[in-house]
Amino acid sequence: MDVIEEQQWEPKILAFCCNWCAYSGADLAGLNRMKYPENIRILRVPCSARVNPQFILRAFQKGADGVLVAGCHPGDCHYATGNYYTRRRFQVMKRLLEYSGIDPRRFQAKWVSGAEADKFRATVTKLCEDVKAIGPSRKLGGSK
Amino acid sequence: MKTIAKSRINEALAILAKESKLLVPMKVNGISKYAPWGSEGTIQFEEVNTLLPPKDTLFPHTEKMYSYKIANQEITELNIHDDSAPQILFGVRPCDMQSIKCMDDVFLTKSYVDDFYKNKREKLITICIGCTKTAPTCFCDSMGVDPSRHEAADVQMYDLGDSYGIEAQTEAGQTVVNKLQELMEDQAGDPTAVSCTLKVDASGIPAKLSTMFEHPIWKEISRKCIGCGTCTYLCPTCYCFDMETTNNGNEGYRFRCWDSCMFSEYSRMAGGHNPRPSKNERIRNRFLHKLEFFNERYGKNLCVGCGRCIAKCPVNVDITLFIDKLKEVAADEPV
Amino acid sequence: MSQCKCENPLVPSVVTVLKIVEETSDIKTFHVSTKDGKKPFTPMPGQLGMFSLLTVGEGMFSVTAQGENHLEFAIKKCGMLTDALHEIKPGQMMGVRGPYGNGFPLDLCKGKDMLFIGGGIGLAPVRSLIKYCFEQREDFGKIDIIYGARSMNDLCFKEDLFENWPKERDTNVHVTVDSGDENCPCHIGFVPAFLEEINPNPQGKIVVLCGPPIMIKFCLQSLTKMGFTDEQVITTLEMRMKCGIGKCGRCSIGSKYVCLDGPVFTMAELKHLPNEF
Amino acid sequence: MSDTTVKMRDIAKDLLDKGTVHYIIGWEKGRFSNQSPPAFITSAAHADRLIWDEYCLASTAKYLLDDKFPAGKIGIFARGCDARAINRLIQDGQINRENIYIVGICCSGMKDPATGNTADKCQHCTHPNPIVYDILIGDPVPETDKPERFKAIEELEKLSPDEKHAYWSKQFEKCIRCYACRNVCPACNCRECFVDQYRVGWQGKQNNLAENQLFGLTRAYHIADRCIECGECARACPMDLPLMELNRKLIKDINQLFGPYEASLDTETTPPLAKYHLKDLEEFM
Repeated sequence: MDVIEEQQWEPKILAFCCNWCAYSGADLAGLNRMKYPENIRILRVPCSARVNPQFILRAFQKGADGVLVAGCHPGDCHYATGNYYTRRRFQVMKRLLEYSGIDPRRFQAKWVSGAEADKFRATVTKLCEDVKAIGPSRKLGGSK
Repeated sequence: MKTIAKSRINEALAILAKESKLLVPMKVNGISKYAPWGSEGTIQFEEVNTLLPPKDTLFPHTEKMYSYKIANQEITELNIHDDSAPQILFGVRPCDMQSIKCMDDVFLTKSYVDDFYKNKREKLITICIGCTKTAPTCFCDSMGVDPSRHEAADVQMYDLGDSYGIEAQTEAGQTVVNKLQELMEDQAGDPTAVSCTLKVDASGIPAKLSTMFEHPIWKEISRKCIGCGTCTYLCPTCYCFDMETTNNGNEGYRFRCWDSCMFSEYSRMAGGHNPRPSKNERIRNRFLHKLEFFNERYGKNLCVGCGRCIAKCPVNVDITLFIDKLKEVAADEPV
Repeated sequence: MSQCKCENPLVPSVVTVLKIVEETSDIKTFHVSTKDGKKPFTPMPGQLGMFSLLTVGEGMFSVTAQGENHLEFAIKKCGMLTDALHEIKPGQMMGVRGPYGNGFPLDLCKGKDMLFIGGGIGLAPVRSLIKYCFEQREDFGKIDIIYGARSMNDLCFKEDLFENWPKERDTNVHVTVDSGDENCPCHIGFVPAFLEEINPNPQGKIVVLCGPPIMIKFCLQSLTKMGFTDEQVITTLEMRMKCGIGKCGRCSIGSKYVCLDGPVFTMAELKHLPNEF
Repeated sequence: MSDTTVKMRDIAKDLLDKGTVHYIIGWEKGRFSNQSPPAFITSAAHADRLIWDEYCLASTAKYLLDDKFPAGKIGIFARGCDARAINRLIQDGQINRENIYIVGICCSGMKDPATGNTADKCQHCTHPNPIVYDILIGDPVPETDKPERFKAIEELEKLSPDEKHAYWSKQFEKCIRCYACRNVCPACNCRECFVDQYRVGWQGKQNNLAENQLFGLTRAYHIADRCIECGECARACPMDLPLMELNRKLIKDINQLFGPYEASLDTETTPPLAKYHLKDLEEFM
């Protein structure tokens, strides 16, 4: 990656947003004209528990530089217990990713409720800055 | 006979490595395989054989065939991939040379030539070193391979203790020997004959197997198999491959990669029908292919007796035990 | 058997889909030709082509017919690739390589009466030989065509079945459907039963049989009952083929490779092979 | 060891003669002295093929999956790790307990055929005595908790991200995707593995670092809370990948996060990732 390409490089960040809270939080952020970096690609999922941890590995492999899983606060889940499983699942996956050498700042899981538009914006902006600081993801055979 | 002192072998390797990529048996990262000379690892000329066969120099585990670019309905670009380069395979053992000969039959004959293999094969020079000792799992002389030499190698070398006897067997080999002229002396010395400790009587097997398709021996032999691909991926003569496509937006490439008849979805068809549904049929197919089908089609056994599958099978499925049991059993009477 | 002329047998040549004919709800016929309007290759009857939608994969299909400068492939929707093929529109560029396989033994069939038995999509490979017989009509004797499908709208190549072929000299076409209401124009019943009803005499006749395995099994029983010998019955095998050039081991039965030594075998040859297909 | 062999043979003859079992799975000698692969004894006459020595390394439990609806009971000789593997298969709903007759053997550890000293999987074994059996051979061997089995993991955790990446890349580059690790693992018992679902596209068939690592990490995660630490995956791997260092990392994390837990000591406790607790540690606020 020569220097010129370094400046033009824009991180690609994939965000799994649960339809009931995180996605409506992002929607609200848009309604309130909140500015957050456009490197984020939002993928709407019915519940944060729908996100199979293998999706995270596949995302990094296919060239994502950062991944965010955003779901409802524990107790608010539209399907009652979804995010409790998500919590356990991604606490373990986070450590496995770190153990295999992926910088912990690249993968974030956050609870964002439908009203917390600003929290969504802050989370995404911080994730984007962190990933920009670290540089493109080579790990897990990240493409280009 | 012309010889090179073992102490000067590194100089010889340096000369050979000048024009072409030189592959030598090395232990890299804990695995003994053929690796480019100079990559970090320890060179192993004294070991009997490598764990990974030289198969992937000519038939790589994964090989790009052609890449393409698409613009909605148009195919804007389709170019064939060819990364073949002059290579020298140094230190091949006679059993692996025989496996290269089997692969040549498959990929270069019978009305179609596989260009990917041909391009690599034409640029390969093989330097075979005869064995002076054998591993407990070697049984190459029972399968018709002479452990001390192989006539298909470009250059044949013999281990004479503190030096290597060297003789060219093809003109490609002669060019290599000419390059090493100044390192060579004239010395008398004859290669020590060696024979395998593991003996198997492989005579008459194809005829007997041709009548044993429904024999109960298959169930008994295959029962402990766990259906993994270790034996087929370590076998120097297994050449089955699969072809798949990878896309990335509007471009991608088609590649071919090793496949194993021991995998469950190897012969599963679109409708779900699978002519070899359980491991019983798969083990039968593998042993029949090694010892009978290949013989019928190409006139030589597909098992070269290198013993890698015996050494590394997690549950010790053993083709030599199968051959022994085959001798005791009459063609149709149950085991 | 004409040799595949593209220099690397595993790399397809680029063709464009000219026309797509909707035979039935799940069978379509694709007319393809190269960019400069010629046939990518000239197959013999019964030979196969490896048809590839580059981003999805490749599949081996028999060339059901060929015109002056186009080839026809009939493809039934039953898998990942065939689903994708049924989505494409004319003008789509594809990859095609071939011809592969041994094709029908024309010298064995010359001068004989021909009995064609097809089931569902099984008519596609047989149709290439039927059309060849009509082009060289004098080389062949009487021609009987028995074709069956599940229902009226599952019959493919209707235009040939009901208009073109019955008009040919000394030819009769028998069409049956497994189930249909009373005003259905053709016979109702399974192909094996229909075959026994017609009861063709085996004298000097070659049978070309292709269809779902269950139909082949029962037709064989009725044919042997009627006195047909194994040498007289020819069939094309449907195996999982990957490379098409007899190397990759996918379509192997015993020491034979279906894509190279087949897919056309006489029943006598099939009896020698281990029954693993 | 030899009186265990005698007991094994007598029990096998007795079970087969009386017809309590249809056949019995044990071990027999291979061609070489350091090989004792699994054996399937179908009649009392063959019972003398059975052997118990320090090379009975392969697990017998997963063969129960080849015969899910057996004609009669299946006999099986089970060491500590096989007994836990049987519990694992029962808890995953693959086999039911009534179909099998378990002859437990207290195991004092096996030898590595290549080096002759104690096999890795047995060095770290915490349950050498079978926890489920119909009859037991031999008297129980002392069991210790062996916390040092996580030492290698703690060493790796101290490395920097790039060193960790370098270490695991070096390991996964060796993988030849023979799937021996998946095929020996009792916790890997899906009807159709994601690896074979090539139409769905979970993972490419190429053999490069990216696909190998995706397979390795995914498989480790799939069995994270059901792994019984039998070590068969690391033993069966022809390329000697340190697979247990992945599985034990996940077990260590699960113990720390959700409380001490060992897989399949019984068939009732739900694995930790299949349940939740309202008061779980909160990290994603």
